[in-house]
Amino acid sequence: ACSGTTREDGESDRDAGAGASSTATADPNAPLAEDLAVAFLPKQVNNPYFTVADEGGHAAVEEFGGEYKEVGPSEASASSQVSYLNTLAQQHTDVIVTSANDPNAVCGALNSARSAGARVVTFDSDASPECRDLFVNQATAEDIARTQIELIAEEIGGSGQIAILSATPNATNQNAWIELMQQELEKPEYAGIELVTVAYGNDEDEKSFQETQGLLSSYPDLAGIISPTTVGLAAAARYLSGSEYGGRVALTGLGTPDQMREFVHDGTVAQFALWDPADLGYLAAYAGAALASGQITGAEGETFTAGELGEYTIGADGEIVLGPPTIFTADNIDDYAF
Amino acid sequence: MAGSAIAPPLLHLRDVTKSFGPVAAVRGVSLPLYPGEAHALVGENGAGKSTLVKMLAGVHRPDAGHVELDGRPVALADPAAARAAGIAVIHQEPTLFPDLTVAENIFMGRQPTGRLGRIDRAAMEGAAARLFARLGVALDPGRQARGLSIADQQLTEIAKALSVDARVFVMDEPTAALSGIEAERLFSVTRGLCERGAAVLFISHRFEEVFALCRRVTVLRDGRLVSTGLVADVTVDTVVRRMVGREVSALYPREPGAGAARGEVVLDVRGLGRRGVFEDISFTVRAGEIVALAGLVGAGRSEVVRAVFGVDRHDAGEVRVRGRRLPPGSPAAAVAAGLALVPEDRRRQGLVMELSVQRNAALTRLRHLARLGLLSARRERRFAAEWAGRLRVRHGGLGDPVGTLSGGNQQKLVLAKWLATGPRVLIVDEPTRGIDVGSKAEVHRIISRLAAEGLAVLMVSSELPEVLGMADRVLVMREGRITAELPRAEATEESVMFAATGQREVRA
Amino acid sequence: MTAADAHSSPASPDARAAQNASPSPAPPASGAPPAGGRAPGPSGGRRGAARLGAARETGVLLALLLLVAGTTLANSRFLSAQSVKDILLGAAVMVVLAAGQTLVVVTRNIDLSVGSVLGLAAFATGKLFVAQPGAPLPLALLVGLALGAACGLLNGALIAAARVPALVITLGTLYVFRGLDHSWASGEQINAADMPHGFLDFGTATVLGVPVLALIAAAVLLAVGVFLGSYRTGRELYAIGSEPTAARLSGIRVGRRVFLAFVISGALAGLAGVLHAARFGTVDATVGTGMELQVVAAVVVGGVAIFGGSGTAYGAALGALLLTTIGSALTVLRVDPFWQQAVDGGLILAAICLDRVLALRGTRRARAKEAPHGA
Amino acid sequence: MAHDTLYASRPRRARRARRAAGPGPLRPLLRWDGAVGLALLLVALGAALLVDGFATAGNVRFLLLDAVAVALVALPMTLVVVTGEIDLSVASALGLCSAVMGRLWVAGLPLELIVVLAVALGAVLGAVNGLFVTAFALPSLAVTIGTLAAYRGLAFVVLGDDAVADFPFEWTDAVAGTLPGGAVPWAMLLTALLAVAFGVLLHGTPFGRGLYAMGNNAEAAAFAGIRVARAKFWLFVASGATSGLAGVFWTLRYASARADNGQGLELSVVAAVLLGGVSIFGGRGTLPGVFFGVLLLATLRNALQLADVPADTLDIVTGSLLIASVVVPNAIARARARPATGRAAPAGEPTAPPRQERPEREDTEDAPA
Ligand SMILES: Nc1ncnc2c1ncn2[C@@H]1O[C@H](COP(=O)(O)OP(=O)(O)OP(=O)(O)O)[C@@H](O)[C@H]1O
Ligand SMILES: Nc1ncnc2c1ncn2[C@@H]1O[C@H](COP(=O)(O)OP(=O)(O)OP(=O)(O)O)[C@@H](O)[C@H]1O
Ligand SMILES: [Mg+2]
Ligand SMILES: [Mg+2]
Repeated sequence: ACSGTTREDGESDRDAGAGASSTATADPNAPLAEDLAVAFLPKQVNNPYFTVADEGGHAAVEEFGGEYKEVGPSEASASSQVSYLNTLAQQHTDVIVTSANDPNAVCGALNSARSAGARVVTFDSDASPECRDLFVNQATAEDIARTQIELIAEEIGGSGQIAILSATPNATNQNAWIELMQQELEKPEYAGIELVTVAYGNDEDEKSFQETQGLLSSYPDLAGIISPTTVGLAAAARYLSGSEYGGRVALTGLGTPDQMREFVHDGTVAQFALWDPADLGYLAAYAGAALASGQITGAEGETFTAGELGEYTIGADGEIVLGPPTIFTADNIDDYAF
Repeated sequence: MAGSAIAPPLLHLRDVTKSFGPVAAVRGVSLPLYPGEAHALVGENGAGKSTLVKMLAGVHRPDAGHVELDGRPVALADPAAARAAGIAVIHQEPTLFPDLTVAENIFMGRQPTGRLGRIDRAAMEGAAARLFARLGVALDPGRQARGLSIADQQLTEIAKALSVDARVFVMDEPTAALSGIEAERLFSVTRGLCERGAAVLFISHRFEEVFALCRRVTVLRDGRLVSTGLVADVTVDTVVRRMVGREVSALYPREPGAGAARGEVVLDVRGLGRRGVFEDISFTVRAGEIVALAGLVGAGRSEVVRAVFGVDRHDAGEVRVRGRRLPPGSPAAAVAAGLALVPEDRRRQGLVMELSVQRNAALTRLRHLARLGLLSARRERRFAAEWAGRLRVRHGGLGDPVGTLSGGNQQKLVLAKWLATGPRVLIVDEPTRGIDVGSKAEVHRIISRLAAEGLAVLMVSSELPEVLGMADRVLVMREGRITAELPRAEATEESVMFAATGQREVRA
Repeated sequence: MTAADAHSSPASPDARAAQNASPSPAPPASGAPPAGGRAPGPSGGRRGAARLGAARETGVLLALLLLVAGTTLANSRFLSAQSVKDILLGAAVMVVLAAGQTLVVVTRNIDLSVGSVLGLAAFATGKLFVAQPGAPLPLALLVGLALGAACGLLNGALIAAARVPALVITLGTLYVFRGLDHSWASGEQINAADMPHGFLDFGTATVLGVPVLALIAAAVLLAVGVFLGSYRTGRELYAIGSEPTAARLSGIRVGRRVFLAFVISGALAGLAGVLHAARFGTVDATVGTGMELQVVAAVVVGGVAIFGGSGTAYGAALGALLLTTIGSALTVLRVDPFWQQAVDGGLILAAICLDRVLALRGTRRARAKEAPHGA
Repeated sequence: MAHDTLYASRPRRARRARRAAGPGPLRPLLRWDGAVGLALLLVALGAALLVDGFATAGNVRFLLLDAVAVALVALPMTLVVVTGEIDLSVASALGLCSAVMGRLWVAGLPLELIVVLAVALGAVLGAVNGLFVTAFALPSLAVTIGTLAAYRGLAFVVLGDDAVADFPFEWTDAVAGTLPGGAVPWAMLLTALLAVAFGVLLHGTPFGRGLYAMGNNAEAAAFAGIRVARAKFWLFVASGATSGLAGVFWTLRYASARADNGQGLELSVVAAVLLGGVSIFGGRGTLPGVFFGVLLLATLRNALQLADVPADTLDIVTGSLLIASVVVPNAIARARARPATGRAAPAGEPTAPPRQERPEREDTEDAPA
């Protein structure tokens, strides 16, 4: 799960009414149920990333003949998500696929929905494990962290100062990755690389601009920046391409090909990574359908088939990993559109 | 005055009628204004004078009847239209822009412009300064209008009207806040306007002004025209009788020595000072005594009483009420100690215009009207009705916003609200500003009676006859200091004016 | 600032309220009554008023200079050409918005929908380039202006025709415009690759080292400043904000003027949207979210009285510059990110307090000078 | 007092005047609160008939739980806005109290004590606002925009990116618990009781009367001996304390103490207060109106969500409702005024006081061409 969100993750008191399924047995050969009502509840609707992911989910639901809908708040807040979860519970939704704004705050509502018969799959950003059935992880945090360190090391020639431009200081994913990146940097092959600071652009263009600028003036010898967030990476790229630093400071991180195409072509960014969000949604939808159809219960080691993506195995804590991130460069970027 | 009765009227109101809901403010009034003469409009408070003015100003549209200019009907749809038709209006209540300079207030929308249509500030301030020179006042055109005293506001309004190149001047109680000197200057300017062929409609509750300035006088009662004719044909008494519909008892009903039964010192002001405004103000007021604070406009009288009451802070000195020192800057403490202040600016300081008559009346007595901390609407209503009745406040209903009352009736309501507190010291600042003769006599009688009953009264007034007629003792202020203290016997127009101006030869 | 302020205002809360109450709740500085401009010296009050007016902007300017000086001491690169250019670029959008907001605020109104209008215009710009990759730059600017003006038109029409408080209407249209933006975009994002190079270069181009965006903002500011300061219509806006009743009585077409202010504010928000798109190269439906409060903060910090009637566009622009610079300075000083927002809020408070103290000082000195007998 | 002559009563006049007064102070109450209450009733009825799953105990419970925080904060906000001020820092104060609550829980304090401390902290935060607004005479809009940033920032300073989530089950469960029947949460009942208390304070006491007076004309209120600054100061304290309480509720309801709790709530509160008929310029509005306004917004949102209306449409509906809430009554008032020709002009113009940009009382002249 995502680390570091609770002071004392402690024994949870709150899975009381939930998870009747955990005692049931899986029937790997059960057919996918017809007419499943599948609802996608992203952190925030109309967020381009989730729009792509949910469209992937939509495609999956069409494939197995379910009923798809996307609901969610227009601002990324846990309380509005709770309100939507309650609504979904009232509507007797079969499968809820969600990305949690706050792993704990949505817990009660998720469990209520599960008591009302819904199966809950989280994707992108997990809720506390005891209040969901499965978590579809885009890539393991270790993979993500390692990939980005590898990319930046290659860019700056293995030594020099680097900085991280993250989203908000309390973004769960980002913090988990940053922690792992710091561990990764302790490896001997990266001895020449010094992580000087972590800046937070709050996933706002303006703030990310300002932070990038601040990094560059505070650390004149900065060789590279990692921005493990799409908004931050695009903003930093745009800033670099329009300033005197363009081409002198390396930049990589997580971004979408559409956003980065311009900057890869103009040489500001040589390479960056991401998974295909559509695949993520697609996999989450199939995982939910498999749960609802009784193919799986969420226990470690169970397997199911996610349409054209093939077979997946459930890992520890009910986690499914989409796969290693894709690396985009000038050579392959034009093959992708999302 | 060059007007001749044969000339056709410049402006003619024909059978105009205006009601506000159930209140018929003006009913079928016809009024001709002839070029070259001043026409007085008199009537009790609430008779409909200001409503008539507002129809000329384009603020209200008549429900029936119309206005003719040069014999042709004109539609005065809004204030801009009225101005375009050559009508300049001084409203009863000054309405200035507090954030703008005095000069800008005067020329708003008509500022002189220079290159590229940009405003020429120097020219504008020069023009304003010339206007003030004509009125004989030293008001700085470049200062902000915020903080101008009521009199200065009124003077600015006058300057604004004069700055318009108008043929008809409508003046709604322009002198209410002015002392004799400024009023006299206004009259000479007005006579000049008449000589140039302008028509003037002049409203005042002071008959000496009406008789000194106007050629014709029209009397309104309850929105109806009672009489109209030449001033030469009437006397003050006939006009008053027509206005009020009955005989009015004497003004200033205070016999010499009425306050003989003076009690202990109730209000004791020692060395009071506020930097830049007034300094070293010391006086006492005894129970049963009426002390007047006289002086020219801007002498600082209002500032002193505001500081005594605690709405302004003073930098020096102290105020004691029956020996107990008042904490500075706390009107609430002053009220608790038995002080009441009827302020000079009723719109800003005296009343809350959006609230109803009832709520305004009860505002100072809320704690007494509450039982167990809760107010009862019934008690409040009874209380308000009682006090509105005592001061003969004319209003449509107790639930109506107080802004719908006529100016004089608003003033009476402010008095009512403070008398209701049963104060030990009553401070009144221009208590009869804008009040008609009948009510004025009533107010004077009330104040005298209260004094006779042991109340200590401190009265600020710019009306010298009122000061001389009412006061047991007159304190005169000039430029922020007390320059004379005159017992009733020594207080004359001469002596007061001398102390107020420092010059011997001034006529009030 | 606390001590100084407390010292300069010995009044009990009650008396203070009384002093400041007329005729509208006291905005910073304007609540202090300038002492009488009567007999003692006609020009005293005038000079006092002028000094007061100056003090308004001086306060903000002083705060700005202190901030820049302090930050530069800590990190000399804060004043490097690139850094100054960045600050100017960052402030450009805000200055345009602040100039528009000033027009509205001096009329005792407020436009909370600017953030949403900016977002809508930015997205429209993106859409325009997606549909017409060859569209010329002036066309984009025109589209932004026109779209913004249309939004302002709606605001203005509702406010002026229906005679209802602007805060309610624009809070409503804040939601409505944003909702429209979201429906239109439905999750789409327009990226740098979708926009022509000419447009993107426009976002970073400089003339003699000064960013073009900043020049545009300066031109807008100058136009608004001169309009407000020296034209009849501009002065009428102040009159309306100072005393709406009196404005109507003196024949000012209040409805039309307020309407005009909203249309201009909307148009400038639209323009700001285009500038925003040019600068960041990425737009989606969330652009400009929450910007309205920043703009209002900038305007208020810049000494524009929130209850109308006083303040200048230049002050508001200084306020915008100050707030942007605070953001940059905190970043450059590498203030702990968790502390940044707290410090930001504290600095806003400090700035308005400083403004207040300077204003009070000004009045006190003016009053002392006019004391009757040289007291 | 000895002035019996003047102070003797005149019953006949009094009675006549009373009759003339009509329903007086009740009139606005009937008009506006009634309208919002009616709208609430209609929306609820319509939703019950048309939207599946709306009229269930479970749904009503969620609806009311979602409304509690906004309702709580809206109560003192109503009073604050009636005096002509505004407090935009409420949501940040809520967040800071929530963050501190989490920090204290981690430190091992008993929850009873923490709740008290959180509310007390809220009061202190409110007092800071009050001090800036009254003693330093700064505009509350500016001050609370500043503290909006400052308090939220402090919340992050206190708790950083952590979330504290291990509050005891009894507490988190109790907060979401309901009265017998399962529809009405205890929390909402308490909020309603608090609303009654604030309502009586505003509408039935001298203190409340004074708030209207100062909202309309602070100078006249001060001249009448009302302690304007003191009243405002305590209202800001009340606003802060209630935000603290809302912070406690929020933390336990979502079992999560976080620095960003309640972000953006201030606009919802202001929207509800305005919808409830409170004039943003002060001096007008009623508490029942606001309470109904909060419930109306919550009900509408819930019903539309159940009906699968997308979020952007929801925003458009909320915004339009807000606009309609001021435009429609104004249009009706004007339409009603037109036949009786006389009503064309506003009350007392030009004698009306400066701040009179009110709906309903505006005149018709000078509309834009
Ligand atoms: N806007 C209004 N709404 C309702 N009633 C009004 C309005 N304006 C005036 N009235 C009423 O019309 C009547 C005439 O008022 P008006 O102001 O014309 O009196 P006035 O003769 O000027 O009195 P005063 O000498 O006191 O100034 C009064 O009864 C007043 O209450
Ligand atoms: N609130 C205020 N702020 C600043 N200056 C003021 C204020 N009120 C009055 N003044 C100025 O103080 C001086 C004294 O005014 P004050 O009102 O006390 O005079 P007054 O003797 O009562 O005369 P008036 O007949 O005009 O009321 C005047 O120059 C006036 O312009
Ligand atoms: Mg009148
Ligand atoms: Mg006076």
